[in-house]
Amino acid sequence: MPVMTYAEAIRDALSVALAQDPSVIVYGLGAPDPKGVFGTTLDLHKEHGSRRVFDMPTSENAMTGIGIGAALGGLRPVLTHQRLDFALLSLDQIINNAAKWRFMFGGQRSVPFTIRMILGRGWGQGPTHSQNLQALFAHIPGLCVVMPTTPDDAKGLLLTSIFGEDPVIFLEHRWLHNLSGETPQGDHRIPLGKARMMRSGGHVTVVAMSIMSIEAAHAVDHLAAQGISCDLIDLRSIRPMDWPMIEESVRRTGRLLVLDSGHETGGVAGEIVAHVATKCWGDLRAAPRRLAMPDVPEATSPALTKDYHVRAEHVAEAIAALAGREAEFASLADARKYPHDVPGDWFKGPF
Amino acid sequence: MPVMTYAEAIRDALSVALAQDPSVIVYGLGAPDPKGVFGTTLDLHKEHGSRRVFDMPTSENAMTGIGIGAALGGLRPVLTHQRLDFALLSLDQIINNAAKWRFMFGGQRSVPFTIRMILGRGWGQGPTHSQNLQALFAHIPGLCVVMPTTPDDAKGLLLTSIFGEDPVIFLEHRWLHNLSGETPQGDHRIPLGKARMMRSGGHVTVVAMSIMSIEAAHAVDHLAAQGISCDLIDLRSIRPMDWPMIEESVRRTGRLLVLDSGHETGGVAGEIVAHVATKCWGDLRAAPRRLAMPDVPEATSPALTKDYHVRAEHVAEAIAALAGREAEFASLADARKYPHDVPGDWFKGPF
Amino acid sequence: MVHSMSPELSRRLLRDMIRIRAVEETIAARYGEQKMRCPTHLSIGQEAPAAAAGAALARTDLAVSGHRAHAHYLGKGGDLNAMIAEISGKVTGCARGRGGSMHLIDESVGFMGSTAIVGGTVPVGVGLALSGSLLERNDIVCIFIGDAVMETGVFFESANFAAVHKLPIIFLCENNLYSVYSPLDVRQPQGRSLAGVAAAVGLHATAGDGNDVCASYDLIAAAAARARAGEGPQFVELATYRWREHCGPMYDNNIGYRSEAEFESWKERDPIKLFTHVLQAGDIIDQAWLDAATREITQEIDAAFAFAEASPFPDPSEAYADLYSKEVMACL
Amino acid sequence: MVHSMSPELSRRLLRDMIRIRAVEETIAARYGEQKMRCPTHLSIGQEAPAAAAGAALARTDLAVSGHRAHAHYLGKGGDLNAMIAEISGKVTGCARGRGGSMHLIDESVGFMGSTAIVGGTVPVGVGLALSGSLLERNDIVCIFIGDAVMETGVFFESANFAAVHKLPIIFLCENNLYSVYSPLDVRQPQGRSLAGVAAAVGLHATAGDGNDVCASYDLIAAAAARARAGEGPQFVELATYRWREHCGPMYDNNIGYRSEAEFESWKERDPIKLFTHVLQAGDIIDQAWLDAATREITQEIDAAFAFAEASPFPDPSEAYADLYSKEVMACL
Ligand SMILES: Cc1ncc(C[n+]2csc(CCOP(=O)(O)OP(=O)(O)O)c2C)c(N)n1
Ligand SMILES: Cc1ncc(C[n+]2csc(CCOP(=O)(O)OP(=O)(O)O)c2C)c(N)n1
Ligand SMILES: [Mg+2]
Ligand SMILES: [Mg+2]
Repeated sequence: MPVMTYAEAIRDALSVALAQDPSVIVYGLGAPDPKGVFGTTLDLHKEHGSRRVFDMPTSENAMTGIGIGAALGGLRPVLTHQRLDFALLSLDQIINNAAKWRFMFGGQRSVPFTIRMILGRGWGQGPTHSQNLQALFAHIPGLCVVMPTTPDDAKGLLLTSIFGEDPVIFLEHRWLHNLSGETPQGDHRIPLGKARMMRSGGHVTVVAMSIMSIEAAHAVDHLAAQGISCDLIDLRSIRPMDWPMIEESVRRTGRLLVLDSGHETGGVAGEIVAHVATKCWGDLRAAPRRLAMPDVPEATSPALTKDYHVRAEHVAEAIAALAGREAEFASLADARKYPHDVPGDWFKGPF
Repeated sequence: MPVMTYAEAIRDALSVALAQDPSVIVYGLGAPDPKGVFGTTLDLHKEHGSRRVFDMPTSENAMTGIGIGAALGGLRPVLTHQRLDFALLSLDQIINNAAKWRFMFGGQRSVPFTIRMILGRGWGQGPTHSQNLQALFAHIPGLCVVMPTTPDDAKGLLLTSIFGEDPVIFLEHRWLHNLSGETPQGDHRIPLGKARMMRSGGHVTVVAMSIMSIEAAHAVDHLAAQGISCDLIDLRSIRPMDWPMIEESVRRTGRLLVLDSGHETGGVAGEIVAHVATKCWGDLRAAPRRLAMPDVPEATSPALTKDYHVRAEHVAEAIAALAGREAEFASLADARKYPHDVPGDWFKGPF
Repeated sequence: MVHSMSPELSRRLLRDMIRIRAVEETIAARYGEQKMRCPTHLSIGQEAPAAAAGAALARTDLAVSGHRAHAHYLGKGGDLNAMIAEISGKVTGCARGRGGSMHLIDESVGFMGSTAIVGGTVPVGVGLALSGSLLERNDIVCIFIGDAVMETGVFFESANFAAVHKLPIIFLCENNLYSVYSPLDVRQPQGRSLAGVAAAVGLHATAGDGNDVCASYDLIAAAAARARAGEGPQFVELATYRWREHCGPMYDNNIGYRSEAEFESWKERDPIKLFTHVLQAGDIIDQAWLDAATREITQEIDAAFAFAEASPFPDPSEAYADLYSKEVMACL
Repeated sequence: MVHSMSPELSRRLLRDMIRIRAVEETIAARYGEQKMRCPTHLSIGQEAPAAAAGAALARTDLAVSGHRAHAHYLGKGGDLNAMIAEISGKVTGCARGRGGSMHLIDESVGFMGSTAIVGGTVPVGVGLALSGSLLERNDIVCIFIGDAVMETGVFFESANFAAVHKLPIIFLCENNLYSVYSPLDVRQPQGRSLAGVAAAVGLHATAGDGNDVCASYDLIAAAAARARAGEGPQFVELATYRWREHCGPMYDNNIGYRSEAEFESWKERDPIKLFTHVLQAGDIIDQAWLDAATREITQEIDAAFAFAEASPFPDPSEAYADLYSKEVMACL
């Protein structure tokens, strides 16, 4: 299997989709520009033509409605936003039209529309370039919300989103774009609504998504060496949610830790805790826990993002506490080679 | 104390604020028109002048940003939307500017801006005139979210919102507009972040807001006669939330039922369940429960809204189950004199 | 009113206007029965643009609209039974009762949907046109809008994109001077013409008398021809007037947002009365034709209400159906 | 270039442009040190509109801007130390380090804030003008926008409201032909002028050469006078060009979205070089003046960077402060 970065896997999925089905179109600010949205759309217009891969005006709400209309007219549009924050301009079209069209017109036509949004973090992205507002979309009946962690999943879930019949909010974390992994070639699909068991173990169920699954994997592996073993569930899709996998795991472990890259209050982690608390009450052996970002915007100064994010050491600490075990976790922080506000040395700014 | 309807109490608060402080302005689609937003702004322009009480173009996003700028410039604007659904056009300005301005500019200036949104229900309001999306706003750091239930609270919380320093999303349920109650005259204020204990009792803690508090009160009173007694907490403000009152009650009762007028998944009720499950684990004696609207838009046909909403009988059933007691609750449904899709005989449509 | 239209087309336009009026009057008359339980915006007084557009567009052309869409739906050929059933909340409604008056659809005649958020279908119409252009269909898209849509950001964004991509669209604006109870001058700069703004944005814009069905037809037909010929997006402003209250069945001149004199002056220029006179004067119709048309229409409307009445309500399970594709529904 | 400006004003404009350029060049030179860790959009090549606006506006007038705001902030008189400290993430920054390059503010000189969402401050500026008008202040508001803002719905909505209420505003549009790497013609209809659209919407619109600081000044000053005289909102389009990459310190002509020839032709028309020649030819400045100005500016900039360097980072608790008023913070 070829090794690709997450960004390459996205681009590969788009390229496969464009090649396979003439009804697929890809557009967004800068989609055909020389940077190609962090490489994810690079040169696609050269391969598939400028009518199908095109730039757009800074008109997020209309361009979303145009995608809806295009989907109703027989296309399978993919719209890209360089940041989720910009897509807040389009919540009217997403919530009032895309999410409801199929339902409110009696089910006669669906809206196969994929909206990619990139989630920013660190390196001075600041209050309006770093919002992880998956909870907003996950609350809306009629939307699917996808948050892949690995290149393989990014590709497989994007192709499923594009060729499915539903509006999908596809959330890519900027810090994952350079992550490499084996990724199947060709038309590779992963169903929505199925989580992935990233690690298996009996002491604690850890549920995470996107960048938080990476932090969790570090923590879980680190604790495994100390005899604490966890189920690590990488959600992949937030709506629909793989409740069966979560419930089954909690039934075995009796202990739940949920991680979230968004704000704590009203976030996705809270929904999972609530669901488990109401549905698996009898199985829980300890208070469920969540670790999410604080209830405050991410500030710009690196001094202010240092303790803002949940990192592997915090996850390990919480797991150990849930398991009621002593463990060492400080070394997880020490092991990081890069400044806290970048994902690696490949990231030099500006955004 | 004079008796007012909820709509009159809102109007009274606006009138008091306008009279008291020349920096208060009131605007919105139809604010000075002959219907005056269901009476809530009726003739205020005649009393306080057309420069301070004015209509606006159908430009929800800009009119929100204009309110922000006006607030930064020294005014205390109050903007009204006849439905929350229309305000989805303005989430960019609400989330990216209003919620963050104070924080992201180092705390030097706040945005004293009150945005009223009316929540629709029933009588064919349908998918885009009935959304109770309080969860969207409640997830955003920097916003306050207020959902008063009684005329007294509506007035007191509105005046506090207007004269406070923060952006407030003030959510009025359309079905409450005709509710009457004693309401203090003059500059009556109720602090944000303080819930109200509507009923007291030892078996179950019921947490509700807005129209759901009314349903809950019917249920709680009905069960009280059967020997099941509840704490009924009317939240009043959703953000900040009165966690101390909720925690204290759960500590006594050990049993929690949360009601929500919004969709279940990712809703405010889930946040409360999650908070209690994580923070009051040791006090809970049964699985916490929530009753919220289904995860589907409200359809238009009356045949499709019949079982859609959570009503007093459902609340009573859930309380009895939580308390582990037999109880009669079917008569609650039978006692309702009006068709299920109207709040009372005062409501004859069209919206 | 000089009149160079074929007799067939003339009669069609008049008949369509009479039919739309009669449907709306019947809804108004029966609204008090409280069986049509949803916000309902009537088009009485504004029949000409809808009838003209319906005739000027091909059946395969597409249309979208907003909250006041009964006339547009009927003009385009939408099924009357399905509309009355929809407003009545029945499962035989065009949206199975989920949408009501503000959500009409009849894809079989290209009426692709109307929704309740002002401006909400404008970009949807542009996207339909984009799909037509990429998939090489020959249809054009008519986007029905009111004067208030000219205040929404999404109109400007959509029009701009349509102009950049030279899409085959008609933005058909019925300027009835009001948005709910708000006159134009509290919403838009005085003296600014809607067509003028549209032209500056990059649309080919014309304006005319929306109570003159011939003039309306000519403007729309010319715009349609230009759009079809690849000349890019068009804008047609038609001045007209709503007779009854903004939402609901009553008259509301008494509440004071507009004058009785203004209302009367527009009622004088009743599009149906005007065109009836023209056609009678030109011997294109006679009283017998009018009587027959009225009789047929009345029967059709009675049948539609009977159909709605006889139709079942949707099963309660319909409240939860069709939210997602069956693949995703299976995961819930 | 005919030049009828006072020597003082001329020197101020030139000096302000040189200063803005020098600040930006220093940021570019030191960006690689990775101490300014935030997205940073430089204004090199676009100094004239900012300097001209700063001079044409009164200190008590207000301004808001977007992502590319360094020049506007400095032109308006914003504190340089606080700006460099802000970009460096220090607590002495104008937003205490919370905002970075894209969030500048100096209320003491009427610079009320710049933000990172394209078009995001446009309605905020209109609201400031509304407050000024209701509270009977005499200030006018300058809203700095780029060409891409003319694609956002919120611009049209805001301009419409400003026109209805005849608010004292200047929409100052720097048309630098690009939005990131996207040329105008993929975003807006070919041949459509920005000022033309603005005029149709209801703004009093003029356009000119944004690399000619005198012309820019004259247009802005005239617009300011009209706005102050109650003639309503103004729009000034100034053609100019960004020299370096959209975001960050480098040149990027090599990546292919614009031609080297285009770049060179604009660089030829360097606003600073052009105006320096004019002032030297008119004996308004000489080499000694230039040397002194450069020296002073260099010292000031060095001091600003030293100030930023010496300033502490905000305390970690600052990450959570100031979200709400203290009343609400007490409830959390
Ligand atoms: C975004 C939004 N804002 C407000 C409303 C409330 N509203 C319903 S109809 C209407 C008036 C629209 O006026 P116009 O477009 O001129 O159409 P008309 O009713 O005159 O036919 C308004 C403001 C809405 N439905 N959507
Ligand atoms: C709503 C929104 N969409 C997209 C972006 C990404 N973005 C940042 S700057 C920019 C270009 C703006 O172009 P223009 O207004 O012409 O200003 P310039 O950069 O040329 O000075 C874009 C699209 C954004 N910040 N906000
Ligand atoms: Mg109108
Ligand atoms: Mg530009």
